[in-house]
Amino acid sequence: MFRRQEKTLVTILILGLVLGGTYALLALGLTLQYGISRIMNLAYGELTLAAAFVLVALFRATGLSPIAAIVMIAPAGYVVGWFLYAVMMRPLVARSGAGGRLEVDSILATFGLLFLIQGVLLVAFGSNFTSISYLDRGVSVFGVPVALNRLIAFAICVTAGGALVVALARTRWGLTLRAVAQTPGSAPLVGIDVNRVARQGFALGTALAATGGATIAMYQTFSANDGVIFTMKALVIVIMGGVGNVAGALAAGFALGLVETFVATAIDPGLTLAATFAIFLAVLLWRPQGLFGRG
Amino acid sequence: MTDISRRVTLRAIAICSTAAAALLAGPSGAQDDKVTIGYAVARTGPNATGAGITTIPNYELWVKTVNEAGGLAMPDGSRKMIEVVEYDNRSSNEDLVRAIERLASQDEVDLILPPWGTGSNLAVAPLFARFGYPQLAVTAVTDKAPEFVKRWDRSFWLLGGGHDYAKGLVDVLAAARDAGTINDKIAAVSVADGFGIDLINGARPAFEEAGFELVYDESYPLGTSDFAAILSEAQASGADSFVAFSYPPGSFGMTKTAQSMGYNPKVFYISVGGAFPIYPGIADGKAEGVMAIGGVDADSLAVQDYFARHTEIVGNPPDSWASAITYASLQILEQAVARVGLDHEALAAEISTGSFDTVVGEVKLEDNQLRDLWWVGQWQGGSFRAINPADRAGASEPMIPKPDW
Amino acid sequence: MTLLSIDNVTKRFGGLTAVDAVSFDIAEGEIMGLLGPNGSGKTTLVNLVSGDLSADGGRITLAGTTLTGRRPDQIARVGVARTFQLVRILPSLTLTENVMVPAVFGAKSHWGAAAHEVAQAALEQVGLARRASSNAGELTYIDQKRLELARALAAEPKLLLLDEWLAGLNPTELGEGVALIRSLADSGITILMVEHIMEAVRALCPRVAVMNSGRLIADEATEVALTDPHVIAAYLGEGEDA
Amino acid sequence: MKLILPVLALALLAAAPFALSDYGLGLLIGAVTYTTLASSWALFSGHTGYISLATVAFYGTGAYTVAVLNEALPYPLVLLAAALVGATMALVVGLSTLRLAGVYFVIFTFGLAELVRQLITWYEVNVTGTLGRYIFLDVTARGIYWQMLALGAVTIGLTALIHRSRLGLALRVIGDDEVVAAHSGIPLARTKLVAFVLSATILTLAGAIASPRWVYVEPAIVFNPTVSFLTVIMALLGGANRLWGPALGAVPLFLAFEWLSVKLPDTYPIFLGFLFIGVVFALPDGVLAGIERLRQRREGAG
Repeated sequence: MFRRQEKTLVTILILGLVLGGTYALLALGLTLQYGISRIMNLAYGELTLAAAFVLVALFRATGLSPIAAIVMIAPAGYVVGWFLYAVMMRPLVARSGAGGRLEVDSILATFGLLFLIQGVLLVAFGSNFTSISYLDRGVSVFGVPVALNRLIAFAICVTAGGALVVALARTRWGLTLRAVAQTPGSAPLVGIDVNRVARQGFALGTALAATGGATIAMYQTFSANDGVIFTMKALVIVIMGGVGNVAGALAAGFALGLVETFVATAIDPGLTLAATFAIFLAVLLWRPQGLFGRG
Repeated sequence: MTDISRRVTLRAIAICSTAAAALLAGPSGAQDDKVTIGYAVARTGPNATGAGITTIPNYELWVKTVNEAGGLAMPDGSRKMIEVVEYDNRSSNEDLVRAIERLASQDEVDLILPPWGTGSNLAVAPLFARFGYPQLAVTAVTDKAPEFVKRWDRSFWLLGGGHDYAKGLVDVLAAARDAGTINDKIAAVSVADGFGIDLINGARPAFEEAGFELVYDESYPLGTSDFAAILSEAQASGADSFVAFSYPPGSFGMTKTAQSMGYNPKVFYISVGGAFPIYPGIADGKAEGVMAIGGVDADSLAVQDYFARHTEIVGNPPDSWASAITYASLQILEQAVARVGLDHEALAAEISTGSFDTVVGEVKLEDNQLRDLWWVGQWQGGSFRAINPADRAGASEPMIPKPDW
Repeated sequence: MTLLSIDNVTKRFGGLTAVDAVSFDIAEGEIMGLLGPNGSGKTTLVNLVSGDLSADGGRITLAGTTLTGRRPDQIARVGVARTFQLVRILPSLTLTENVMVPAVFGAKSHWGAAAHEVAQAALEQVGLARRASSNAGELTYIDQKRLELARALAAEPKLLLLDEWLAGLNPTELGEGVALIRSLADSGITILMVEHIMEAVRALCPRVAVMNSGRLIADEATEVALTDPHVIAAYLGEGEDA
Repeated sequence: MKLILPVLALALLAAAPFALSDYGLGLLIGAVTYTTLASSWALFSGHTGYISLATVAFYGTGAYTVAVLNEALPYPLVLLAAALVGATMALVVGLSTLRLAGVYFVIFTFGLAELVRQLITWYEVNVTGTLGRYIFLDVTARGIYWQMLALGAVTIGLTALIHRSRLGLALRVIGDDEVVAAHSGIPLARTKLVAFVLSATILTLAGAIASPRWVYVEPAIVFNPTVSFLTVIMALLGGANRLWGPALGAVPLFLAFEWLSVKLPDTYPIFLGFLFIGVVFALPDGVLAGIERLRQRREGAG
């Protein structure tokens, strides 16, 4: 096991970070939706998948470069999220009041949405595995061969995630979002329109889901039944990073990528998912506020 | 409980039972000029992908072909049109079992076609046996087929067992090793479910017996989407042969990952999915030399004709492993019906003992199993051709080493 | 005879010491006020007594039984009942059920008719008996406060902790509230009340403890405390901190 | 008087297989299974409001226990073993997790089901070297139905008892406000644990009873997360905090599923999605509460 130790370490680092990039991007959107809009979105993975299918359809029909497609898909995701919130989530939020009601309602409603989107995807695209070949060639990073499309996906994640972290930390808009995320009850006292911010948060989350889905479509094979896997991974990371904590989601995403790669390489690929869940459960028990949360 | 809520409950119960009664009164029974054939396949859920590629298109293609010819031929020379009753089993065995009960006891269909997948076929086997229907299980790879035949004497197992495929692969690799083309090291991964475990359990002793060394041998969970770490380990292991007992998402993922990291083993073998028509597209047109489970005699006119009709009617070519066998199983059924009619007992006896002319050639079952199968195939010149058993008519020569991606 | 003894109790939140080595005793049957500016640690101290928070140091005993280190439900069964600064009722339960809860799970473990009787008596004591079968979620604010008090009473406690129970009442209600608390004190319950309304404190409590920044700065007769320069300074200083 | 109706209904249901086709029986088994699942889920979650998605972790464990032991032990002992395994697992899980609240508990339980599945898979692959297991038991569909019916009846009876007991009151208080519950003398951990273990034991038994119908068992088959989701939806649809609520959600929803998948095999997930969303919007507290509200309004108007 240790004969190639040094090389293995570098491999784990590089592959883990690249994998973690996608995870982080996926988790960012979910953490925004739950943190700011208080919606536990179980249909998140389906939204991700929908974007992936749209990218493939565009690529096949028009030959549009996936990177150009992402530039179009992300704002489209924002619009979809905006409408979803306005039409579906807002009435639930409005009637929920302060109790735990919204959690239950949002879980149920988005579970319905999960079926709905999955059904539409199945009718529209069938249940076959889908993938495209785009920049499939390898590039050597410190001696470790990595697919170019993954590196691009990684770059998109770092750019989108980094920009979001900076925007949340530095801008007035970000301050508003964070205020709502931390104390939704008292935000109106300082003149914040919580409904508008929640809608923005949800729309932004959907835009990130769409971006994540589109980047996944660049390098991974997927089918219309895979949504729940994405939701689950994103959930795990969100909890690990601390709900509503953007930087935490980024960090936890990378951490999970590293852990999975490490377990798969050094221990046993059969335990990769088990390790993910074990860590996740341990974090929940030990620090329910997340590894990077306060308190 | 308050008085109001009791009344409410009673009324709700009444409404529900009315609804249930309405639901139970299903379609009327079969008519004489028609043959009703039912199946419960996965339209949704995890099994939908496999069923959608291998099972459903062949059922539809066959029904269409038979009906266009005027219907299913009967022993008396008459023809009856096929009427299909189809349910979605939602990839759940509980739903599947109920759907089969419905087909048998409610719809009283004349024949039932099996679902996709090993687990599904086993789940319905007791029901087929209890209702007396012959079960022509195709998409079920199991080493226990002889046992099952004893248990359910009207069950037929047409796709062989894990050990068969594993041994076939070892044969191919041993021949190449003996010729000095590859070294005696093998890197193997297997998906952690019944199928993957069956194959790796069959392969381990066979590899050892043939003098190979398994330098990398790990299983990965169903649902794994990232193979970079696994392939990077396999690449570093020094083995000339990479063997994956995998399912489609994994087979595809490993192919793409191997391509992008420039992993070029002399033998690149994957399992389910490798013979799918979409595989060359997944491999970005570089499927040449990839080995996978199954295969067809690509030069056979019957197979070529079947591929052409499948492509024309379904819209895409069939997969080159279980699709042709699935279609052949339907032809077996069709010919058996033409000889003995729809009586289940006679039908089962005929399927068990008769010989049939199908797209995969002349077929005669041994002990209710199809043993005349292709174990290993390889992409050569744009088609997926069978390479093992090498001594069987129609086998192509293996191409080793595989050209670089 | 001493009922509640708070001995050198300390509670820290991160770097902040919310309660800093506080000690005082309350005698059986006494009604005592706990004063101090906002954030001085009063509610934290009440939470330490009721077991909502666990102390980092010191010891709290009730009639010789150590409370520190015990869970809230254990402390409740020893005979401590409380109200909350932000009123907490059980909205989906009826008034009777709300009040029955401590009777059922408290020290005496009443059940069935006995529990109903205790609940009914407590509801009568606070003037809510007429509405016993309506849902607690439908009550007005003042009635919710009454309900909360009735629930505390139904525990038949030795010690009652009132955390700003009189806050938010109008003058008429305040008069009723003061009378209600006095009647409780007369019935022999020992009461520790956190209160900001000086009028009520003067009327009810012969003795007060005053806290500031987590420390106990006075423990004396109410009239003395309210003219104590330390106490006045603490209250005046509040404007700068808040 | 109160007992006559349920007992009569139970007798009628028990006699139903003699009058029904195999498919009719299959439908009954499905309806009764989901009624049992939803009712036992509600036993813990209905009043406390802890939404557990671990249903399938227990249900699947029950099935797996049968698969492992069905050739080694006589059937009643297999069931007993399944109940013990379920109870032990619930005890361990409950002890470590019941202090999590809200969405954390939801996600934890979801993750738990996956963890159990992965660990069993890994164990079978690496230790026993087989993954699929066979259940060849001489249990007929009728046998399964009667067992499940009995379990369902016990569950509902137990729920009725609990509703009237201290435990039931304690659970309701916990659902409303845990702080008040604790300060009223309710031992939170023990109360929740008792209800959780009871609920999980029934869920495990349900899986054990249902499993012979599947013949072949592997983790991907028995740990199907849809079961967890459906159970929650059914219980909430009917009204999780009422005795007959889960049954009233489970039966129509199960039949609706069946009907939709027959009539609209391609598009049924879409309709199902609409159905769920519709339920959440139109019947926020479940069908029973919805009907009562409607009745009150009509009586108020008339």
